[in-house]
Formats: sequence, structure tokens, C-alpha cells
Amino acid sequence: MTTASEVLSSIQSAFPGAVSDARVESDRRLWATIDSNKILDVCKHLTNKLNFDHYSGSAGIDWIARNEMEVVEIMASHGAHQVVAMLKVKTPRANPSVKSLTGLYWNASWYEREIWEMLGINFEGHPELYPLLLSDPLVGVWPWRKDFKGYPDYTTGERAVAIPTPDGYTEYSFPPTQAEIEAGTVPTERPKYPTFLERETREIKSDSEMIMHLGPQHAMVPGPFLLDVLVEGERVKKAFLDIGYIHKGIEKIMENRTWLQDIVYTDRMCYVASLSNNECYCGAVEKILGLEVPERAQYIRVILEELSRIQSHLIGTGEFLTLIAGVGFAPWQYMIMDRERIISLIESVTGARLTHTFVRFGGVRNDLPDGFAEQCKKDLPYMRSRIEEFIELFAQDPIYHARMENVGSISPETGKRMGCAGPVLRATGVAYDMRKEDPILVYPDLDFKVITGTRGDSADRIDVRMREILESIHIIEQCLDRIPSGPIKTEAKIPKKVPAGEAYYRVEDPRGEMGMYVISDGGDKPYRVKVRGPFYATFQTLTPLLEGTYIADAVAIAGSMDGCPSESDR
Amino acid sequence: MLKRKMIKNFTWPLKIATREIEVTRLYPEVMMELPAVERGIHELDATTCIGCGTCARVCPNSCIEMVNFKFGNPLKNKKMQFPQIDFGRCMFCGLCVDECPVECLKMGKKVIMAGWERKDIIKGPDFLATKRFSAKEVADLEAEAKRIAAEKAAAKKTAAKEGAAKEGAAKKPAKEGAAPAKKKANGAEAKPKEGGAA
Amino acid sequence: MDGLIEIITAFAAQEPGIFALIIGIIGAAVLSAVVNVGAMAVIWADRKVMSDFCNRFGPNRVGGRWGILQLGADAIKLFTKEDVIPAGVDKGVYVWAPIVASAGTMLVAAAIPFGALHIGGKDYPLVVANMDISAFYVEAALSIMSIAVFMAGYSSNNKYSILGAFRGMARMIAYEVPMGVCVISVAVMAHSLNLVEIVQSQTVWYAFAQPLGFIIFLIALVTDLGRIPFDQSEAEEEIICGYNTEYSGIRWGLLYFQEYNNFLLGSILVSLLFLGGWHGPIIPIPLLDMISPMIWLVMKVVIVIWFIILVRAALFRLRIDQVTDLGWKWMLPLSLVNLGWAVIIGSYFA
Amino acid sequence: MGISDVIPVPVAIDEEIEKWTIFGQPVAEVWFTTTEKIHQIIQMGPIKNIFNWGRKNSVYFLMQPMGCCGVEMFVFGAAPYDSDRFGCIPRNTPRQTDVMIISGYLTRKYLPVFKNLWEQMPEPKWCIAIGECAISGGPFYDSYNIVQNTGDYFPIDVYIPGCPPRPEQFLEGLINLQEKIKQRKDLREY
Amino acid sequence: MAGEPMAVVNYIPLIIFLIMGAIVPIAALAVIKIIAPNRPKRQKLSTYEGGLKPIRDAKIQYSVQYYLFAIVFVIFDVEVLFLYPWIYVYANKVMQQFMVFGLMNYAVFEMLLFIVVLLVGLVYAIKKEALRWV
Repeated sequence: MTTASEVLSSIQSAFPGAVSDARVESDRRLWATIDSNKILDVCKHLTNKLNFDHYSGSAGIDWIARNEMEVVEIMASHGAHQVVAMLKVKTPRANPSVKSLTGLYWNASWYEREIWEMLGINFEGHPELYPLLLSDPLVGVWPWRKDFKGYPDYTTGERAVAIPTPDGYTEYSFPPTQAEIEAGTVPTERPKYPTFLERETREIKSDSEMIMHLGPQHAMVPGPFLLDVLVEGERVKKAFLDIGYIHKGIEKIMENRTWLQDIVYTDRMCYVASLSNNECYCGAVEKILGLEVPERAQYIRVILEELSRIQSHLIGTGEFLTLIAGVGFAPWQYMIMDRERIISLIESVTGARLTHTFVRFGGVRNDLPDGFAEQCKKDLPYMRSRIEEFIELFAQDPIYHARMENVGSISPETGKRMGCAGPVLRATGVAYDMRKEDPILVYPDLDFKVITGTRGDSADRIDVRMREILESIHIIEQCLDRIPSGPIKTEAKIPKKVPAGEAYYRVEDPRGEMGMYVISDGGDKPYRVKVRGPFYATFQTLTPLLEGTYIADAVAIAGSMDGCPSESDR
Repeated sequence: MLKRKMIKNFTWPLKIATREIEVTRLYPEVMMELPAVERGIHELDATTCIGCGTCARVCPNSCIEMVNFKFGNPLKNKKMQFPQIDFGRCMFCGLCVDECPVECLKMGKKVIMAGWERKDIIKGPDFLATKRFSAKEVADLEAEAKRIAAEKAAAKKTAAKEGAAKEGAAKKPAKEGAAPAKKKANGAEAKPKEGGAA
Repeated sequence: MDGLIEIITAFAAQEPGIFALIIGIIGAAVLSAVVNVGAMAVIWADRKVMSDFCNRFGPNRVGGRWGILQLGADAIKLFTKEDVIPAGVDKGVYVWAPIVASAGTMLVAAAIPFGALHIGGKDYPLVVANMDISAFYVEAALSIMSIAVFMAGYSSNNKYSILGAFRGMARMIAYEVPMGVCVISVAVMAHSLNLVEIVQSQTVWYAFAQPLGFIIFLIALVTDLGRIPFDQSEAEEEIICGYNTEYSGIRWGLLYFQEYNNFLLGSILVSLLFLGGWHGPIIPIPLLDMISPMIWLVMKVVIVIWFIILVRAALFRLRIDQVTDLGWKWMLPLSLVNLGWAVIIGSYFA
Repeated sequence: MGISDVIPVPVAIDEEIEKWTIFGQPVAEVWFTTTEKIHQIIQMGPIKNIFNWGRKNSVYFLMQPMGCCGVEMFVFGAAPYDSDRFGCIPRNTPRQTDVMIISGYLTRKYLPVFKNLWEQMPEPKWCIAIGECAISGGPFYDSYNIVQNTGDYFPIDVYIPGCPPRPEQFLEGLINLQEKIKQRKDLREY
Repeated sequence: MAGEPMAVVNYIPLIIFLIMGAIVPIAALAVIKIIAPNRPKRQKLSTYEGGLKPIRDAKIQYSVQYYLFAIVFVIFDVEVLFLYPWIYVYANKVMQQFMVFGLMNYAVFEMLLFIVVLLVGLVYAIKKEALRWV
């Protein structure tokens, strides 16, 4: 098995002088600063020689004190080994520019666009450096830079001025205040690029083609995002995706709240999987702090995360069923009914239905209530029987098969190349699960299988989710048998200020690999929190999948991705 | 093969249709039983609140503001400042409850709240306080506080005098010692009076 | 009683034109009330039965625990809703679409027997226009709704609507032919195209005599009504509300209402063609024996309606290309096979 | 103010209509006076109450999940809470809806879209703000991309706090809205 | 029934029903003209498309493939229309006396032949992919 130090020595021997500063945190984590000219070669080397075939995202960091910016490329492997290499590339702050990895990795595109619009780091060689999350007027203010004065000094939301356009629509402008002009937060020079609508309008080639908006308000979308399809007849020729309709700037806000307060914001990133997000953030901070979590707390976390996974899969599949069967279809309501049971279980522990704020540094908020195990033992077998019924329902329905089979198929190679995550990737047959790859908490002690599909189509994605629920039930039952008594919080005192350091922590969110990259500069607030969201990764793959399908298929494919735009927009 | 297809699609809804309706929660008539740890609307124990403002500081959303309220315990809460929560901003995360040093703030099982106006959902201590003193008790406690303050002031005076006598120095330090004590007494008095008048 | 009937038949024989006029006016008044109330009942039943399958209550706040007045509340709201005609629409067609739909359903109602009165050992069918070709006519008039759908969708100048309109049309034309062939198969067995005669000739229900035809007709009817699994023209999750996306207030209400009108009339048509119409044992109680054919018909219609609602709760929506494929590649050949079957059975065993 | 403002007479046949008379009076005038009278009768009370009864018992909401509250909105419409009991069902097009449930974050990018949806709803229409983000920007109140004080842009009738509110609170909001319609205390006059 | 003259008077009610069917919605529309609020606004009348401004007009040239559908439909519908008069022939007592091959009467034979021709046409249309959805 490859370890982090082996990777480091391999890079060092292949490219002498390329690595300027390196840190091997453990067998699984490698931090290395790479010469910006050699990053492409190093990445090629990693991919070809060392099986780093999983480009897991990148993070931009503004080191204002050192007057430089940093782009951290996060590289991992789909199961060949478990090393996560964090390759830092430095660039001067005055005119930041690094080499784009889009030539090597298909999915690097969105990550780099995001860094560009948020931090203003130029990516040489990126084919379409357009804004992704922000609305056009905001581009050019580089909101995630540390010297961005629009936040928190001058908040922007209060002064929208409605402008009716001649064709009957309302646009809003946010005229700058005197204070903002003085502070210089208003961008004077904006980069020139066509707007989203202009770009897609260019694609219309004949009179029989039209562009249809599926979103931002549409029965298909689980949250506002814009999926535009260029159709001829009903055949989708090209699809365009515009996100950012609920971009809240969580990463920026988290830099301006204390460590403890930030837990609250992780809840709201993906509201149906908030416990995983809590865990991811708290785990990263615990890693920096060097905290040990008591065993009972670990078990409680595992139980709740698996319960959370069950309810997330249920509502995701339920929503999906309404998409392909209409709201009149009864079984989707059965899913919601069953989900209410799980929600009640979670609520009896955490006290909230969706946003739990339950995981704390070095423990959990409160203990399991009396009678929780009994209630679980009553509900879980029931859940299992229900899920088996659902699996049977899907298996025997010819219309379901006609609608879903071989629709939106992803081959394992494509899935890896495009960087899909979670059930979408596993449906293609790639057994990639963070609970096995990067085990945390007590997962190594537990017995469970990684569920995989075979065809990678929409039916498989649903099937994988359903069988994952069964697996989660199995995990919870094991945990309930094994859970020890003891404290639920670490006895060590949790300091208000976290020592300087950085950590990358990965958990298996219901939607796949979620990673958080937390940097502390020793203050009472995080210096930077970078969220690598699973749906953000999967979302990118949507547009190529839709080409050549029908509109009805497009809806089914988008639904089977189990979308959570809130998490992808952050 | 063919004969088993599609059967479940029909039998399942039929099976459910024959069942008694049990999953629907009959909200306006019956509120469902909420768990003990439910994070609902805050409950303030005004008798123990010390008005430290930790809750206001820890709130990620700064929805808590400390306001005056007369039915507290002037012994513990000299400024008589109690949290007022803007439920239009509170996100029920429970951090304020966790951080409260005297555990006077709790989150109850009551969750229902609706306002016709924005100002309807800003709730002051008057709404939040489940435990509070009556006006008479407050008056008693005030008197108590006054007495204690006066005693303290007297003690300080005597201490200062003693100190002065011990050191045998000039009047200056003694005056300095006395002045703040007086101020404190005034402050403790002034706030409740204001509340009492209102 | 018998005397009255004699007088009426004598009058009808003597002055057929005036008789038809009187019957038409009375029938139109009565039937428009009956059909509309029936359609409201069907909407109400749709909501209630759907909620039954989901183990929930459905409307239960107005009009007692059964929510009987819910439809009244909906209607009042729709009447007091603002009348929005979007700027981009083709106004004439847009306005006329609901009217065409309504006129279409009334045309269907004119020729459908709503049952029969059993007086003196004889069934007197309750039908306004007892035409020789009423089966053909009703089947044709049922698809006027598709025209209205196309008008509504095409005039709306909305992309969802236009797709809904094209989908609706494609769906209608894919299933119109099998449906017509099924009606012909029934007519072959009954030796008539008159609905009353078709009912009277059903010693064996045609659902048993030609089960294939029954199934095809039911599927084609569900398609014509635009209900799941064939509701592509207003597939809410794909094209918002399809053809009526731009319709609001009472205009939408009318279109919506006519769908259910058609639903009711279509269900009656199925019962008449395949389920023996008002055939059933006569209840030997005075007065009840007179309307017992009606009771049987209503029971059959209710079962058909209930079944179609069940289908909505149970099945996935097909994709539009699958719908047309199913129509052309399976339904049409099978309906022709069924016609052959009906011809052979009809000529040797009838 | 009457229920309807001026009934617009089509421009093309405007002059034509002015020539028409009925009982010696111009048709247009008769029409206007009649509608005026009818409005006066409606405004008197009983009929208005019937209208309001219908409106309050048939509130269709726009299915527009925007955040955490969107998930609860889903549950609110489904079997466990069954909004259909109140005659409240989701519709997907704003043309057929009566109440807009703002169920989450309103960002700068989304505000014009949302305003369009609101404007495209036919009157009478109402607006419920569900959750913190819809009321005040919520936990993201100071973000660079979030619009605070939704009330400035939409006439909100009922505020429901919670983050996210329980589905019971959605029902509570609905009941409050019904009460408001019944008492004619909603922000708009019809 | 076959052989009786078609009763034209039976069609009179249809006209009344047609008028009745048209009057009801027109009356409803007249009522809302009086009692419903009417506040047209530029933005309210704009086309709805997910809340955004639609790109170009919706009135596009729909795919030609779609019209093939319509043509095939017309062919088959017209052919099925031929079946309706056939029923009258079939039901005719006189016609039933002519037997073909001593097996079936002439009308039945004719019809079976017709069905076969129709099916062949259908198979041809399917093979030519005239019925492929756009």
C-alpha cells in the first residue's frame, strides 16, 4: 500500500527541486508546496504513475499577511490507495495566476471558475473562465479575498432598486453607497465576458431549436438552479447549467464567526445531511486541536449519521419519484411517511428536525435519550421491510424499467474521470466509499458492505440508494449492540482559540465524498474553510449526460442525482 | 413473468387504503408529542438570570439583545438586563442555551409561533420568562439589594477609613475609595426604579 | 304511467321536430347541471380517493369531515381570481379554448344515454339525441378536448405549453385509431352503432366477449383523458402545467373542469360499451325497480372512475415517445386483431 | 375602491360600442353603472364574506423550494401533515396559485426571478415568509449575496419563525393567513 | 336498424347542446369581468418561464418528424373511417347470405383482407421510422 511519504519521495525523485515545503501528517495526508511551473507535470506524474485518478477539488486561499495567494489542489485515488495529496501552488497577490488543470482533469473546470470569481486568481489555459456562482454585477469585487470590504463592514442586501425593463421584467440594481465607494469595494473594472444567456443564445442554430428554462422555479428543481436545455422537438441537444441562485457565501461567513458558531453554518449547507456536515467540520477542527472523541460519542455520531443518511436517501428518492410519476403517485408519500419515523428518531436525540447543530468539538451535544435503543429496535426492522417492498416495487414495474434503464448511464471510467461522488459513482460499479477509504470514528470496527451497481443508469442510482439504506440499518443495529457507556464529551478543555494548523477531513455524506479543508491561524475564528461538496462534484456531470435524451429523461436524470443545490452553491 | 408484473403497484395502495389513517398528524387539533430535548421557543428563568449577556455574544446571528425587564432578581442581575430574542432571526441552534453559565435559558417544547407583522415575532423577556418574580417580590429584593449595597458601601467606607487610618495618609485615597461605592449604589437603585415606574 | 308514455310516443311520432326541440332544451338544461355536478363529484372523489391511497385525509375542513364543499370554495375562489390574459398570447384562440372544451363535452353529453327507466317491464333509455351512430359520434366528440388542449397550448406562446400541445396532439392521434377500432369491434358484435342498441344487445358483457378490446379501449380512454400514466400534455414535473401553464383563474378552472367532465363521460362510455350499461337484476321494490337500471349504471361508472384514479396512484408516467410507440406499435395492431376476433366471434356465435 | 378597477374596453371596438344604446342609454354607461352597483352590493358584506370564505378555503401555494424550508414544504404537502385538509395544494405555475411561500434564502441573483414569479401571480395573492432567511436574511444576514428584509420587496402577510419551521408551523401560517383573509386584515384590498 | 332511414331530427338537440356548452363558459367569463379584480401590469402579463425571461419566442418551427405523425394518423384514421359504413353492410341480412369459400360471409372476408392490408401498411410505417418520436 502506498503511503504519503512514498508519494512524497516519488515526487521528489521525479522532479528534484519541485517540492519546496512538505509535510506528511499521516500515512494518508500529504501537504506539499509545488513549484507553480511544475504543477502540471507533477499532477501528470501522480495520475499516471501513482494512481491519483481522483481530482477532488481545489481551494484558493488568500494569505494577505504574506502577500501571496495559494491554490491547493486536492488529489486522491479511487480505491488504489488512500493517500490524499494536498498540492499547494503559490502565486503573488498582485497579479495572481496559476496553471489550469482542466486539460488533465475534466472536473477541474468548476472548481477553478469558482476560485477565479471569488478570489480573482486567473487560471491560464482555462477554456471558459465565466462566473459560476455570483451574479454578474458582483464579479470583480472578489468577495473571498481577505481585504474585501463589502463584508462584513457593508452588507449589500438592503438597497435593491427595482428597474422595470421595457419588455416587462424587473431587474434589480444595488447602487453603491457613499461609504462603499470610499472604501473601494465597488469594482471599477469588470472582466469582459458574455452573460450566461448570451452564451447559450449563441448555440441556437436553426429555427426549429429552442432553449427552454427548466428552473429556477420548476417542479424538477429541489432548490433553485437553472437548467437550460436546447431542444429540437423534444430531443435535448445541449444542456446548460447555471447555479448560484442560493449562493449564500457560507465559506466567507464562516471566516467571520467563531469556531463554535461555525457549526451552525455547516447545518445549513446541506440541510438533509446536516449531521454529516457537522461531523466533517468538527472532525477537521478536532484534528487540528488533537482532540480524542470518547467512544460513546463516536458511536452516537455514527448512529445519527446513518439515520441521517436513511432520511436523506428517502426524501431524495421520494422527490425523484414525483418527478417521474407525478405527485399523485402514492409510494412517494410512503417514503415521506417512513422518513417521518426516522426524523422522529433523530429529533428525539438532537431536538431538531433538519438542522441539528449536534456534533460538538470532542463529543456530541447530548446523550441518547432513554428508550432510544428500544424505539430503534422497533422502527428499524419496520424500515427494512418497507425498503424491501420498495426494491420489489421497482424491480417488478415494467414502466419504471422502460423509463429508467439505460437512461443517463455513466461508465465507471467516465464516472471516475468526471469526479462523480457517492451513489452516483457507486452505481457505475466503483466501490468508493469514504467510510472504507478514509475511515473515521468507529467505522473500521463495523461490518458493512459498499453497495455498487452495474450499469450506472438512473435505475441503478436509485437501487444503490435503497440498498444503502438497508446497509445503514445494519450499521445502526451493530452500533446499538456495541455502544459503551461513558462520557459523551471529551474531558479536555476546548480552547476558544485553535492553534495554527490545517486539516483536511473527509466523511461520507449521503451524496458522497464530503471534504472540509480547515485552516487556522491561531485566532478564535477559522482563517479559511473550504468545503468540497459531493453534489457540487456530481452536479458538473449533469450537462454532458443530458445530451441526446428527451426532456422527460432529462428530468429523470437530474432527479436521480439527488440534488441539493444549497450545498453546491454554499 | 408477465403475470407478476405491475401487481404490486396496485396492491400496495389498496392495502394502504384499507388501513386506518394513522400517519397524518392532526396539527391544529392535536399537537404531536415532542421529545424532551426539543429545541423550541426559549424559556427564560428570570429569577436566576444574571444578565451576563453570554447568550447575546455567542449567538451566531446576533438575534439576542439585552433589554430591561423589571421582574428579575436584582440581587443577581444588578443591571436588570434580560435577553430579548428576535425570532425573525433566531435559528434555534441552541448555542445560547449551551453557553448560559447559570442555565437560566432553556428551549421548551413550544414551537408554534406566527406573526402578522414583523414586530410580532420579536419577543421580549416578558414573553420569554416562564419563571419570574411578582412586583412585590421584586420590590423586596430591591430593598434587599439596596441594603446590601448600603452595607457594602458602609463596609468599604470603614475599610477605606481603616486603610486611611492605617496608612495615615491624606484624604485623597479615602475619597477615591468612597466615590465608586456611591456610584454603584446609585446605579443599582436607578435601573429598577425606572422599571417600576413603567 | 303507461298512458303518459303512450301520449309522449304518439307526440314524438307525429311531430318529431318539435319533440326533439323540447327534449333538447330540457335535456340541455338538466344534463348541463347533471354533468357539471357529476364532474365536481369526480374532482372531489379524485382528491378524496387519492388521499385514501396515501393514507391521509384529503379536504376535510369545509362541508363536514368529508370536505364536500371544498369544490364550492375552489369555484368561488376561481371566480374571484383576477383574469390574466398574458401579453404574448394569441388572444382569440386563447380565449376560445375553454369554450371549445366546454362545448365539446356538452356535445358528448347530448348523445350518451345516462341510464334507463324501467317501466312496465321495458327499459326506456334516458338519452337526448338517440342517433344511429351515437357510439362513433361520442368517441369522436370525446377528442374535441384534444383540440381544445392544442388550442390552449399553441396560443399561449409559452414553451412548456407548446410542448404540452404537441404532446397532447401526438398522444391523441396515436390512440384515436385504436379507440375507433375498438368501438367498431363492439359495433360488429352488437350489429349496431347506436349506444342504446349496443347496451341492449349485451347479453354477455363485451368486456368478457372481447377482453382485449376492453383493455385497449380503457387504455385509449385514459390517454384521451390525459391521466397518469398518459398525462404527458400536462406533466407537471417536466413542463410545469403543460398546455394550461398560462391559464389562470376561471379560464384554467374551465379547462380543468372539462377534463373531469370528460372523465365522467368517458367512464360512462366504457360502462355502456363494455360493462353492459344499465344491465343488472331489477330490484323488486316499488319505485326502486324503476330506477334500478340507473343504480347499476352508476355503480359501474363509479367503479370505472375509482379504477382510473387507482391507476393514477399506482403507475409511473410514461415518456411521450413510449406512449406513441405503445399506441402505434402495440395498440393499433392489437386492436385490429381484436376486430378480427370480434368479426369471427360475432358472425359465428352471435 | 371597487373590486375591479376600470374594465378596459377593447380599443378597436371602442367607438363602435359608444354608438350602441340600450333603453335609450349608451351601452358603455349602462355597463359601468351596473358594475358599479354590483361592486357596491358586494362591498356591503354578505357577498364579500362568501368570497372570502371561498378564498380562504382554497389556498394553492407555489411549489418553490428554496432552502431547508423547502424540504419541510415537501413534507407539509405530503401525507404526514397533509395540507390538502385545508384545501391547500401545490401548483407549479404562478398563474394558478394564491399564496407565495417564501421558503428560504433570497439572493441577489434570485431576487428578480422571485419578483417575477410574484408579479405573475393573479390577484388576490398573499405571501407567507417561512423561516429566518425569508424574514430577515437569517444566519446569512450579513452576507454579500443575501437580500435582507424580504418585507421590503414583498407584502408579507404572515411571518413564521423557525429554522426551518416545523411543518406544523407551516400549517399555523396557513391558518393565520386564513384568519387574516377572513377578517380582511390582509395587506391588499380586493 | 340497418335499412331504417337516419332520423335527422335526432341531431337537433346537438345544436342546442352546442350552444348550451358555449354559453356556460361565456357566462362565467362575463361574471369574472364584473366581479374579479383586474389590475394588469406589464410584468404580470409577461410570459412565465421558470421566473426568467424566456429566450426568444415559443412559436418555433416544430420538427418535421412531428408532421409525419400527423400524416400517418390521417391515413389510418381515414381507413378506420371506412370501417364505419362497413358495419352497416355487415349487419345487413341480405349481405350475410353471400359466402366466401363456404367459410365466412363476404363482408367478413373483405374486412379481414382490409385489416391485413392495414397491418402491412403499419409495419411499413414502423420500419420506415415514420413513427419515431422527435
